[in-house]
Amino acid sequence: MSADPTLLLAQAQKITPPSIEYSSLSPLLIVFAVALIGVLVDAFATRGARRVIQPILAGGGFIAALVAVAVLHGRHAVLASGAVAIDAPTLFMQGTILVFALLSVLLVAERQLDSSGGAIVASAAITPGSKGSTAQQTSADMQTEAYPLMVFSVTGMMLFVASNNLLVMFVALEILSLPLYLLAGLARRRRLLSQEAAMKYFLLGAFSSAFFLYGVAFAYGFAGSVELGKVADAVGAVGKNDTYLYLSLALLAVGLFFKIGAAPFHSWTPDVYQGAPTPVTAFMAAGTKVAAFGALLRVFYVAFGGLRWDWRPVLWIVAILTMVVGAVLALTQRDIKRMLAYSAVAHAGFLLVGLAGTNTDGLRGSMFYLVTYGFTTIAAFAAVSLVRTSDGEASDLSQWRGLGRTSPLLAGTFSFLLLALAGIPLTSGFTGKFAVFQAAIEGDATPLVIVALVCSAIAAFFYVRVIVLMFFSEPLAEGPVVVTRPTLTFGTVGIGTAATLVLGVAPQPLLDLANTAATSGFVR
Amino acid sequence: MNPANYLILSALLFTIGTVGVLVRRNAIVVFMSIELMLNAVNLTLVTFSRINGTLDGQIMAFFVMVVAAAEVVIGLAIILSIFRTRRSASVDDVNLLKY
Amino acid sequence: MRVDPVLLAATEPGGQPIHYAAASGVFSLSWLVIVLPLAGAAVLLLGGRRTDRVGHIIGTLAAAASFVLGLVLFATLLGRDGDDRALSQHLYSWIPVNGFQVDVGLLVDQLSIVFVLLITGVGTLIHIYSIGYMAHDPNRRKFFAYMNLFLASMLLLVLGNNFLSLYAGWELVGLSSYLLIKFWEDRPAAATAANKAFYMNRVGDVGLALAIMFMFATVGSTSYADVFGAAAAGVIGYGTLTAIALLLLLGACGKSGQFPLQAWLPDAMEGPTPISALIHAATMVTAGVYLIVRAGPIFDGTQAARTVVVIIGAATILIGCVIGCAYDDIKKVLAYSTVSQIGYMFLAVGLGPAGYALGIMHLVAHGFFKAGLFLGAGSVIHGMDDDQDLRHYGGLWRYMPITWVTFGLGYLAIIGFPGLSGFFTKDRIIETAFDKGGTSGYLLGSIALLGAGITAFYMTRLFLMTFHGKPRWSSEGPAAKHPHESPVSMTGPMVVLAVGSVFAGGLFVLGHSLQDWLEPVAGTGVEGVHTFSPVVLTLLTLVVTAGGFAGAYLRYQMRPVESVARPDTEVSLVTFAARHDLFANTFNETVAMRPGQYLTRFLVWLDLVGIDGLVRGSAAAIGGLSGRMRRLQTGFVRSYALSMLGGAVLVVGALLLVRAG
Amino acid sequence: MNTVPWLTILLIVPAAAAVVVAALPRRHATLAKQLTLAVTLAVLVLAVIATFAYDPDKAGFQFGQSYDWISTFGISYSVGADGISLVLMLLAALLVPVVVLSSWNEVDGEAAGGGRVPAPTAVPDRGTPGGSAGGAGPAVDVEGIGPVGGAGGAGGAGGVGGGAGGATAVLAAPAPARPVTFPPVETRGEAETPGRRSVPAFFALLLALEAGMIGVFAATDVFLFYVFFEAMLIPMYFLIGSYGPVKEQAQRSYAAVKFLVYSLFGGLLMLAAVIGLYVVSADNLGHGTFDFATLRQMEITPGVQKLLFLGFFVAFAIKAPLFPFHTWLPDAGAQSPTGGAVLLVGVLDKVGTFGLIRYCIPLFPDAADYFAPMVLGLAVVGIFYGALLAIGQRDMKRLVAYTSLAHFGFIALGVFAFTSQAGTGAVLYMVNHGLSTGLLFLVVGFLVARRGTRDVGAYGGLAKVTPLLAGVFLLAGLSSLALPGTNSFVSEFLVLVGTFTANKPLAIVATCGIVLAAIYVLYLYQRTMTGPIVHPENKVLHDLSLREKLVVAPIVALIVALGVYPKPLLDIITPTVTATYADIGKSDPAPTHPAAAHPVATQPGGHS
Repeated sequence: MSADPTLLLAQAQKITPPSIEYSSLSPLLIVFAVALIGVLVDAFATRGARRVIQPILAGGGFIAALVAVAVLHGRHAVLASGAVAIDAPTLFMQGTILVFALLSVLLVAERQLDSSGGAIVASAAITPGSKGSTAQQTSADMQTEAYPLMVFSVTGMMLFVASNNLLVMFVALEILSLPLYLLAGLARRRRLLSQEAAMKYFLLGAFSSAFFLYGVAFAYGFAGSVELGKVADAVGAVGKNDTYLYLSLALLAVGLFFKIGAAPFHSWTPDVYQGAPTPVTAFMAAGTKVAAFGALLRVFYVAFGGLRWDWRPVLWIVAILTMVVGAVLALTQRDIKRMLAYSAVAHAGFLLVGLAGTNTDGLRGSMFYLVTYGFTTIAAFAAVSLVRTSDGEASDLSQWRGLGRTSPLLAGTFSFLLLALAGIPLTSGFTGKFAVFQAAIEGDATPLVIVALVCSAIAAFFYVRVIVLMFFSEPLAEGPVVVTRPTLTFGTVGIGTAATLVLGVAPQPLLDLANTAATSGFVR
Repeated sequence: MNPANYLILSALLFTIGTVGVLVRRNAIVVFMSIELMLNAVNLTLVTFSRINGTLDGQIMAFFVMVVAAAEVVIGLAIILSIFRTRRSASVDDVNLLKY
Repeated sequence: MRVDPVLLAATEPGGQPIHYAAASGVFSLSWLVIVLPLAGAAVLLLGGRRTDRVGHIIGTLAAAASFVLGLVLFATLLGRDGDDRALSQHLYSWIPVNGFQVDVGLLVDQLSIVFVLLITGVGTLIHIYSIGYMAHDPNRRKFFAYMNLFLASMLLLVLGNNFLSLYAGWELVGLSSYLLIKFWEDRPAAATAANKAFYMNRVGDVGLALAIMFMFATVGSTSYADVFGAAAAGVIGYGTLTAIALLLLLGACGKSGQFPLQAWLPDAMEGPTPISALIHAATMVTAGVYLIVRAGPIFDGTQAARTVVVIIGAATILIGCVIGCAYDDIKKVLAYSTVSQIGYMFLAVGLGPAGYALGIMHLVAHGFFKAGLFLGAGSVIHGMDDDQDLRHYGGLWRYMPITWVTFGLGYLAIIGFPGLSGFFTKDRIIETAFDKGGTSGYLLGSIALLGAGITAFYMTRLFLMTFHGKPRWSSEGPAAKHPHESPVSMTGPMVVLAVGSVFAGGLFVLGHSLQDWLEPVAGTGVEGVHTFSPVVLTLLTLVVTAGGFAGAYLRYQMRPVESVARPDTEVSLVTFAARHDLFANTFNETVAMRPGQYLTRFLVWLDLVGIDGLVRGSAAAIGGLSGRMRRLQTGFVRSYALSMLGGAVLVVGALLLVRAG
Repeated sequence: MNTVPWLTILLIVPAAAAVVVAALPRRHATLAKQLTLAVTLAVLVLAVIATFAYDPDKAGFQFGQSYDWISTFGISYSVGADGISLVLMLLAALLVPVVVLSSWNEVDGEAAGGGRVPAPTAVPDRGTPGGSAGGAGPAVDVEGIGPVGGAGGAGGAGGVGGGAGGATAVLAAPAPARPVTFPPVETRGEAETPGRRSVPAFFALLLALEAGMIGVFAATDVFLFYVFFEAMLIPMYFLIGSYGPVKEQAQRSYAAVKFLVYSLFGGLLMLAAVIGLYVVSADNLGHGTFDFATLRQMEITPGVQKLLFLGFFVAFAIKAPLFPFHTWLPDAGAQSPTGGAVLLVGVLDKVGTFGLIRYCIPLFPDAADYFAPMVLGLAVVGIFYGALLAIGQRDMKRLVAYTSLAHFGFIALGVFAFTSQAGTGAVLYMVNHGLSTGLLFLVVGFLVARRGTRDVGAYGGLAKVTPLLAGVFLLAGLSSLALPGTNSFVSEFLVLVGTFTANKPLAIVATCGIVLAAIYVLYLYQRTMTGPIVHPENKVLHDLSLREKLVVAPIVALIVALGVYPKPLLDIITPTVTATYADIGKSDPAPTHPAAAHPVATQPGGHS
């Protein structure tokens, strides 16, 4: 019944402490450290001080980590006794995540938009409706814990894409998710929606991670180990009960699909994107997608690469579902954040198309696409946060009528971003689409590409709708005001838009980067 | 006794947990169902570690417990704040965000 | 490439291409003949109101100048010996695309020079006439501009040395005719008539265009030299040749108002009377005859096509005559007489080389007397305050003597009064028709003969009702009329034309002058055996004509004429049919117009509801789907969880399925 | 070989100018206009010079330039001109300044003809996009319950009626084909104050459009072509959407969106084919490339060819447009500002037919051969379908748009008849159609500007009041019915005769189409210009202004000049077209019974 004690003893003596290559893990460690420091700062610094220190700290941490990533380039090794893999794709995605995190920090730190202090609630504890709740809408301070939470989450993301071990991956998943659950609930205005978003995100997230974990268990049961490499070897080997294998693959996939928001695991996306504070939404949309895709790629390519002919069909189904659901449902949205959420779903579908190519081109394409999409989507959400009415963001589409007449610059920029999302040439969106579709056709997934193109046509329709609304219809009598004071948000919008343009016109450098990353491939 | 049975048991537990998530209204209970699922997984891990004759599974179980604990903290915080706002912990009451 | 068997059938060695002498000396100026009136038109149109005062002068001078130049050319041609009277001038390369090389070039030969003289001559006269006739019209300048444009186009038509140039002129005269018919644009009737004319001409043009394409596909060129060379050499298959000929004929019918495309010509009388005289009597409508004569080498090669030509000619003679008897509108009667007279020409040219020259002769003679008649009618209408109804005339000879005389001469000419032009030309045609021999000869001959009789009848009717009998108008009362003679600028041309119509025929026929002149182009008919001796036939003709005259005289001179026509309900079926153009319009409307309108309406509906509906429908469908699908996003966490579970089951199931399969 | 990078210059100048003009503040409207006019004229001059520098008899592309752009995908910025693209660039360069001049006052609202602004149309404003139709305005913020996507009832009924309405409304918009009749009334007050429409933006869009048009013709890299092909849509889209008829907000955004979505749809199918082409090239040559010259040398298996061909063809058929992909054209044509319509139908749509002869045929010869019957069929159907529908229209701009459908039928016919005459004719037709239809749109635009309505019924008898305008109108019409002496005759006859040598029955049927052409043109003229003046307000219309004269003069001159002496253009076009067909092994069928001693290609006047 119980395990034989001698056996345990024998193993206990054999345990040797694993060697940790701290230098190679430096990006992770830096960010993690920053997170901890952030907690301390929150504990001891004064309110005013926090609001200044925290963003600088977080930003600095990200930059430092970014430097570290740059320094590490070309590293190609499995570290921490198989727990973490540092290779070109990892570094590429870690870098991407850090850049997006940096941009998001700017958004969170934004204070000029409102009479009050930015998008994050002053004190999440105060219940809406109780006295003082209205007061805190305009109070100058905020829940500065948001910064450490973000940093933690970034840590999780970076670990997520780097983890070479399913258990580590699970832990990373939780590290990246838990802070996000909280962040989703920190909106300064529309607390109810924010809290609801937080709860939905949390329950569903936990639910999905349970599936993921079950998958891990089956992998362990099948391969006797949760190291991706070992799993892969086991896949190669014969005579094992591969029901476990397929179960684990399926359940892991469920967890990951949930994170990237693929149909039918997307249902949380619109609600959470709409309810969460816009900076957080931007962060989620960009960062989480990269992280989840990084993990997805690693799991599918490294651990289950041997099964690609088995999971390809599934991938096809999910991809098609995702694209269709995203494109079609976005058509009838009337809340702009919700619409962008569905567009995010659609884009997840396009990314899966690239993955369906199951070749290095696919890897390259997906990574490139992630970067382009991230920049565009962050800029888009930032732009959304600039259009405000007396009660916060004017997120209802009908409030955007005639914006092109009243404030052409913003409307123009936003239209450009929408066109990029729609994949019009000379924007990064087009280059990205081209990259993934090329990979897919290269990998004999032409039918999938056709579906993808039809969906992009449908998708184009609802992006265009917004432009129609902004430019071709009469402005409202008392429409929303557009913040014109130059602010951090402007910086974000500017950088995102610039990136969108540059990556559309001269994508070669980034493509080279992605190319080298993809060709050097995953370490195992 | 054949360890496979433990797998079946854990599978049952996992299913029960899933069903619980689907049918129960009270957020706390839903959350507990999720915890049940996690623990079902723990059982699986342990069983496998027994089958494979390695300790990793058992160690993983500890990891899971820790993570679960963290989840509880976060989860309860969120649910509590909702409860304080709405005086209700029913997950069906929070559906402003839809369509 | 695909070659149709008929073509393959006849591939004898190619014949020698005809070679025209290159134009030199005065002939290198022949392009001026066209350019002068064209320049006139350009000046008047671009000059705008500035040229209002001098417009008519410029126009007339341009026409006259080109007439003079025409004379010079003619004289020079006379100077050259018989077989060297065809000069071709290459102006410039128009449409050069590899194998398809079309030049703009002129061909001055015996045939074209005759037309040049007719066109510019009659044209000039009518210009002069119009100075008076249009004196009070605010847009007189435009009128002259269009007339010049017409002259230029018509000259291009007859002078071009390849079929495409001819086609250009062909459509451009159509345009000028269109412009002039609807000259009084604010009259809906005029606008409609103009459109009708253009449409029906276009139908004919399709034929001509296709014929040209056929030529290119067959011979690889559209120039007279190559086409006729090939045709004469007989290298073109009979089928192809016939096809080309028939297509040409279609074009000719359209332009010359021959059956079945005659319906537009009477309506065209909505235009100012000088136009009816110049375009719809003397020149343009005879272009069809020119085309057939010009394309003689082609028609010679295909008996079938020629038969069709004669049939059409004969049919048209009768149609024209019958309807001519029924109308009370003076211009419409003349119009139908034009139709039938051109029928004679078609009949003649349909008879082959024997008839070509006759056709042209009758054409020229007809040009004189019909123009004269129209101008006379114009003068009458002018005097009667634009009243065109015969039944409102009567006894006018006393008030407008010159008109009476000139008109009378023209009238005698057309019915073939001995000694006058019509007498010579028409008799020869009837004679040749009989000479064709066989049943068909008799048939055609008797039709032509009958036509002569009816012509005499309705022309006499017209003449008597206009100038003789009791006046059916009053000089008092509200509708008071004060008939008066027209100014000299109008009577002058009438006199000249009258003289022409008296002597033209004689001049041509005496010693076959015109026939010999045309011989190199038209070829000559073998003097076959006469079915009747010419004398007998002439007498016969005279008898028939006299009969027609008598009939009309008894009916319209001895008995009073009602000033209002009897309503359709009381007249005989024939008259009824005749009054309704033998139902030609009814036919066109029911067969072409109505179905077209219905088809159009249907297509508009189809495009909107069908094709565009499909597009909008699919869009709406997607929207509806979206609207329905967003219902699934209920906002309840548990339903989300359910969908996730469903997804999980799907993925697991799919994978296990893959594994199993 | 001259080394002046003509095409790049032609590309950069308008593009740069577009940026500059766009940057101008609104109050500098006049400056914007003058600047635009100057630039476009400069471009025209450059284009003309380039044309003279072009050597027709040299094979292949000239003024070629090539730089790597995205080497990962073998994409390069490479431009070059051949006979076909050169004349089309010339056309574009010519029409743009004309359009600029014609739209001089259009945006400032003066165009509404002495303060005449069309009153709102009878059609309900169902087309307003954005789900405001759903009625979910800014919801009250009851303690944080902010505007919720489709909150409550709006979500309910709004699902289809409102939410979906939001989406579909744009496409389910009132079909403007129902005669848009609105009595012109003095409605300056309630009319959208013209200041709202930025003048610099308008002209910047025109310039951007010009750059796009030049680029799409100049590109010799398939990817670059595609980029311009799509990028061009955006300025046009804004031209229609924000500068269309002032009072028809619903229809114009409907038309704009329809135009964009249609084109995008086609474009995306083409993208699939473009990528496919790349992949095939990668398989065949080892390294993927988009270089046109390289690709056309490549052997592609027929099966693949067919697929790729279809991808390209559908895109071009939508663009051109050919029956039955045309339904966006009438709406776009009717709803765009006059200038926009001229460029849209005059040049933009030529990209479709240009693509057919430049890309579809040389790249996929077998497929072109295989599908030729289908295309020819569509073309002939289009000729009659377009003509009949044009006859049935009451909205003048829609009418003109439908006539273009018929003309595009002729062009497609010529392109796919595979004879050098037909092909050359087709290319020339593209230019001529740009001129004649452009002029028609301009004149119609003048009328609409005076009278404020596109409904034929509102006119009649104008020839008396505005003789000059009527004259120009008639000339434009005659050119569009291909009367000899006008430019279109040459091209149309070439197309027909070329088709005839290859396929008699088809040519015969097509030729019958010219009768219908006469009907739709003259019937329109009759309804608008002749007859008595029924509407008193027509009595006071003024004839062409000096500016308008300047606008039409060059086109009128060209219409006549090219009708009388088309040789210069033909000399440029013919070699390229001949080479294109020779490249895929098509040669002109020889005459069946050539006249003896008749040299096949006579030197001018050889047989006279």
